[in-house]
Amino acid sequence: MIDLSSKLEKLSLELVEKNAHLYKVTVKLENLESILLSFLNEFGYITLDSINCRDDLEEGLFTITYCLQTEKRDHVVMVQTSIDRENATLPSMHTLWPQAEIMEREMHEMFGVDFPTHPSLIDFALEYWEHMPPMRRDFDTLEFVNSMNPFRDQRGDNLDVKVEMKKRREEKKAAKLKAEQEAAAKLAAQEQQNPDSEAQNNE
Amino acid sequence: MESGFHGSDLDSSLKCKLEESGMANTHAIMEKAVNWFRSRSIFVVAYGTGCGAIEMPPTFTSRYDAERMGVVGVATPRQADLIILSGYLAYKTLRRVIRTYEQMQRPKYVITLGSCPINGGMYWDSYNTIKKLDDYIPVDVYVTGCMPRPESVIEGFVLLQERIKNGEKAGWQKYDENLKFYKDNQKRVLGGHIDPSYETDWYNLENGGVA
Amino acid sequence: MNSIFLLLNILPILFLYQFGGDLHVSFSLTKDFTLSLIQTPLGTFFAYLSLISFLLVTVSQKSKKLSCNYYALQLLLSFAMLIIVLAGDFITFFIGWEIMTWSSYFIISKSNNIDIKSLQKYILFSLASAFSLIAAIVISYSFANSFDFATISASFKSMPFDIQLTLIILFSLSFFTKAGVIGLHYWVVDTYSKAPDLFSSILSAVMSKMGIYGLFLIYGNIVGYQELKIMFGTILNGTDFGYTLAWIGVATSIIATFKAITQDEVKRLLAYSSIAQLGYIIAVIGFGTTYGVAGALYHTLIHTIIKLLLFINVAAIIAQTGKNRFSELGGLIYRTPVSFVMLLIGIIGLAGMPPLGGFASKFMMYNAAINTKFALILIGMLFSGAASFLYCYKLVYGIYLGHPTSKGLETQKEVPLSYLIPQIILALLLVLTGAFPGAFVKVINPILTQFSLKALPYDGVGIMDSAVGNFNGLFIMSAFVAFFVLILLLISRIKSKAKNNINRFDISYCGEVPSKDTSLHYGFGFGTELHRIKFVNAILKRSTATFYDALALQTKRSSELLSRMYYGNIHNTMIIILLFFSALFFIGVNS
Amino acid sequence: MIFQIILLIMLAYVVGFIYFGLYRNILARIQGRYGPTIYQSFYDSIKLFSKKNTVNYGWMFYLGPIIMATGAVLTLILVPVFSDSDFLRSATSQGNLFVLLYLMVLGPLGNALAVGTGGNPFGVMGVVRGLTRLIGLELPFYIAVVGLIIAANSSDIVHIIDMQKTGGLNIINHPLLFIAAMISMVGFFGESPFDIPGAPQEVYSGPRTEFSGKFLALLMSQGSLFAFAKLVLIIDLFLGGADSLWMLVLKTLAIFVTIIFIGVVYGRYKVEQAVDFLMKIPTLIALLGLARVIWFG
Repeated sequence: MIDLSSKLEKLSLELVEKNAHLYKVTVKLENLESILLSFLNEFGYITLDSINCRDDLEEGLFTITYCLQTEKRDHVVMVQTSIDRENATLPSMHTLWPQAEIMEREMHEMFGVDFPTHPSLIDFALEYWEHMPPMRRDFDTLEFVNSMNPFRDQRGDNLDVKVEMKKRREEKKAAKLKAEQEAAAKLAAQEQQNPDSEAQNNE
Repeated sequence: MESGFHGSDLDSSLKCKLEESGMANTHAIMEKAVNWFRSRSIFVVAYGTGCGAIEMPPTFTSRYDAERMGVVGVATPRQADLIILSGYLAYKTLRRVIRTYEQMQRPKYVITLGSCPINGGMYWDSYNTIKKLDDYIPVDVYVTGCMPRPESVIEGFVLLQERIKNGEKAGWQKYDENLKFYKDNQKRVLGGHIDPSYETDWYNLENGGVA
Repeated sequence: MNSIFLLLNILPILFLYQFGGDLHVSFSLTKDFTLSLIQTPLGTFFAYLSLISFLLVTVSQKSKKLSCNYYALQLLLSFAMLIIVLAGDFITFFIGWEIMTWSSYFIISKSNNIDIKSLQKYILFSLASAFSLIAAIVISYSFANSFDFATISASFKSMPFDIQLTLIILFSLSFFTKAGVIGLHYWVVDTYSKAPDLFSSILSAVMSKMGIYGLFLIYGNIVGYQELKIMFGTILNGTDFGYTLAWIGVATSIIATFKAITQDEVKRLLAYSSIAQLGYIIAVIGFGTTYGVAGALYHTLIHTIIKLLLFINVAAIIAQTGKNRFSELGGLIYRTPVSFVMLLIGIIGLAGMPPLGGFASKFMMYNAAINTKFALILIGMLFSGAASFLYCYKLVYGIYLGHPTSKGLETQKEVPLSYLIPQIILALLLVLTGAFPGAFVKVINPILTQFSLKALPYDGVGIMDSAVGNFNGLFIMSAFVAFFVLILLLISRIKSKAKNNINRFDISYCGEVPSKDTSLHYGFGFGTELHRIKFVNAILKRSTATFYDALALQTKRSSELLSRMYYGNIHNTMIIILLFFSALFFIGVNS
Repeated sequence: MIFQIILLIMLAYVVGFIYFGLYRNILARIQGRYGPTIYQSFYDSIKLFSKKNTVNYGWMFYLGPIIMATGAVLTLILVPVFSDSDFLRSATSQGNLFVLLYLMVLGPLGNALAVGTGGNPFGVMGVVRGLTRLIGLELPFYIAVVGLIIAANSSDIVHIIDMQKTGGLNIINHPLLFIAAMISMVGFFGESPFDIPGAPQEVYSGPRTEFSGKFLALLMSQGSLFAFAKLVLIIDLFLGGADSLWMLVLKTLAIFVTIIFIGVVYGRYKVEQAVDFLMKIPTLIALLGLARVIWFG
């Protein structure tokens, strides 16, 4: 690893060791393409494991991570860069690693990152998605779900069960109490009525 | 109007004719007999939408042997009487399920497995699955459980057979009667991209393309 | 224009009908040579066959704007064929043969999509056929001192065996080339597929039959089937000669059938199918038995009807759509329903299915094979028949069923009436020959008598009699129609409502929705599976083209070698030529 | 004769359906299941006939199953069912073995037209697989039939049955031909290892993909009629026909059970494997049998 870090130092980059098998390099967006190219061609990182995207909503950034491996498969180097969240555009890496094509398609669909040089930026898992990309943190899943798929009217499944049971028990108790009261009131009313009728009869 | 829909009700016209000739009683007996045969022979297209797909092989093979009740699997929706939807449905799946359901020939029935088609189950707050299946297509029997064991699935079959035998009103009749309700709901979640859109007849384009 | 030539085509038929029977005309050219026309039952049969075919094709040519000299050439061709089938001696025969070759050559060269290579192929093979014919004629003249059929036939028995064999082989090669036996079929496919569309029907239906007529003439008239039996020994219940010829025919039939399945061009498929069907005829023509000859004649008739029907049908579709490949056609059934029904009847006949005439002829040929106990030949014919279902289905599916594969097909109109009328007549003929197979017996019996063979028994117009089993065409046809109507009525009474003519994209496609861009037509996928079967692949991967190309290449090289001799040095060349001739001289002196 | 034809069709319908019920039961028992009732195929067919609607892609689609059923019925009445009685003799004497060989293919070819009209590529794929398989499947069967025809010197089935009364059964005289014909029959009954056209795992149930309701029911019914006709043909050719109803049932059942026992233990061949196999071993067996017929009587 000393080897790689010395090579990277020539490019004025710092290799951060996360653990024995995981290293991180942070690069600027404008250098990304050339550095990835040198990772592939000069340092022998022939495998692109994944491209990850992290939504840093607070800083207004997307943090993109390219996970790379050599032929030996003994460690992973994460090449990290940040892009603007509002105008998220990245160069496509499918010319370096063909598997990047499908990973970038997924990223485009889930985060709305645009790849101008990508050959086939079509639907990946979703079909005809018209809303905000669902993995963005400002996408309110609950609100979206409730607007698209309301719960069943008959059952309040979105309520807390304990509270609900307590409420129901109380409701039941109240209903029972009310019924008893009503019954008593009725009885009383009958008792009241009877003398009246008698009184009427008497009249 | 979808091409899978054939509105005219032949049954009622036949009934009228028979009643006129004083044979309504025979018709009723015939109908009963046919219902019995329908209940004894159910061709299933098993649509493995979710985790429940794994419960269907044991249901149909040696251990639980659904064939002894006349329940047999077929490959195409054209031949099927019953579609089993086994688990949660993503919007993408729902589009195919509606298409498959509309390609089935009447009378047709729907059985769903698990709690997801009832209320979304553990995927209730997912941005990509539906919560209430019966908003989009009518469901005849819900078999609950997460997932239901093959015994429960067979119990679902028995329940469905009872209903067919008694000539109860089934889901497909509700679907035909409340078509607008179902279509509106489907349009709401599928965003106007409902297939199939066969309004124009490609083969009669010079006649204005009316099918 | 069309109607004038239509009349001109009717005239010889009327003439033959009015004055036929004992037509005998002869003109003497010099003291030794006379040209004679003699009407035999065999010739009459082929004459009617070709004349009626020409008439029907001329009817369908009405909607094509053809020039006057095209019609004139076609008429000349018809005249040439009439000369061939009525010829009483070989000079007349050869004159007819040459006129046929050249007039058809000019018609083919008028086609829009002909290339020089195919034309060269056609004329080269035609010339080869003519050369081998004239060689045989000259050899027979040197023994018989006459060109007359009867004289040659009489003196044939006294010829030495090797001359007899040479004659038979030379004549056979000539006529095999015309009929397109495998190996000599190199010109057939290209010519049939690149000739003018309607003219292909004449090439396949009539001109190839001239080869069959020639074979009948040689085996039946000149040599005689009895003589063949004496010349070559017998094997099982037939002759050695017939057995060899049958294997040639069966091999032709099987190989051409498999080749036909893999074709993408419609007319190429039909051309290969034509080769395969003629293979059947060649297989039974040498049996020398009543059923063999009857089967060959019957199949000649049926094949003429079917190929006319199919080629006219296909020509109409090509003229209407401008497409001639299965990968460009498809889904025409609702646009051209009458054409579809005609093609359907044609392929049922081609496949040899029972209610139509195709079965009757095949039945006759199979019976011939049983009679002679040629079991393997019979199996070969049955096998080729089973494989032919595939190309029959490809033909009807690729053009009419499935989905349209190119634009414009979905708004196609029905083909013009002038194309349909001959097709309807031919389809009716096919149905009639299927229902009344016995009627043909009366046509065949005089020919059998001409070959001094036993006549066929006649048991009624609907029954085809044979030594090993009968077949009542009328019963089967009527039972088929009756049951068909009965089941149709029953099914249409069932209350399960059929939603008619639903959109053709509404197919069960695993939940997906196909669109116009989805490739749904399976037409050009046909035959790829065959490449994975070892036996069939062994047939498919070989081609006569490689042999002939190599031959052409070697010829070219050797001629280059010869020419180099000259260009090198004139003195050396002279010396070599001198040495060569002196060597020849010495060899001649010494022997 | 019409009464006899109706009687025969009813008999074939019932026997065919019960045999298929039996087949499903035997299959279930071999797989360790209980299996459906023996009348299950009846239920299926009545249910399909009583379906409320059916898709139809046009007139050729409508006529295809009917052509197929016509072919089956015609095959049935041309096969002599009882060897000694005059039952339907007037009809059976009108045809011969070659007519039957071709009639057996007429129906499927008619149905193939309907499949093509339906326009489903899976259906056409099934048809093409079926026709390709037919190249291999017909070969041993043809050789066996040709061997019998040459041995009897007649293509008349009645004559072949009569020959067996005096000369002994063909199964004993020509065992090799019988074996070859039986291997082909396994394919004609759509059993493994030759069940290629309608493989649901590969081509979505093949030629039947688009058929529903009454068309599917008609196809099932004609299937049972056709199966019965094929069984009777086999016992006519090799087992000397049947002189009573009981013998008929006994002999056809024996053949049918043999075929399904072969079918249940094998997996499915690919098309090219099936044709390759059929062109090698069964063809060789049949050719040996044929050589015996030609040279040793």
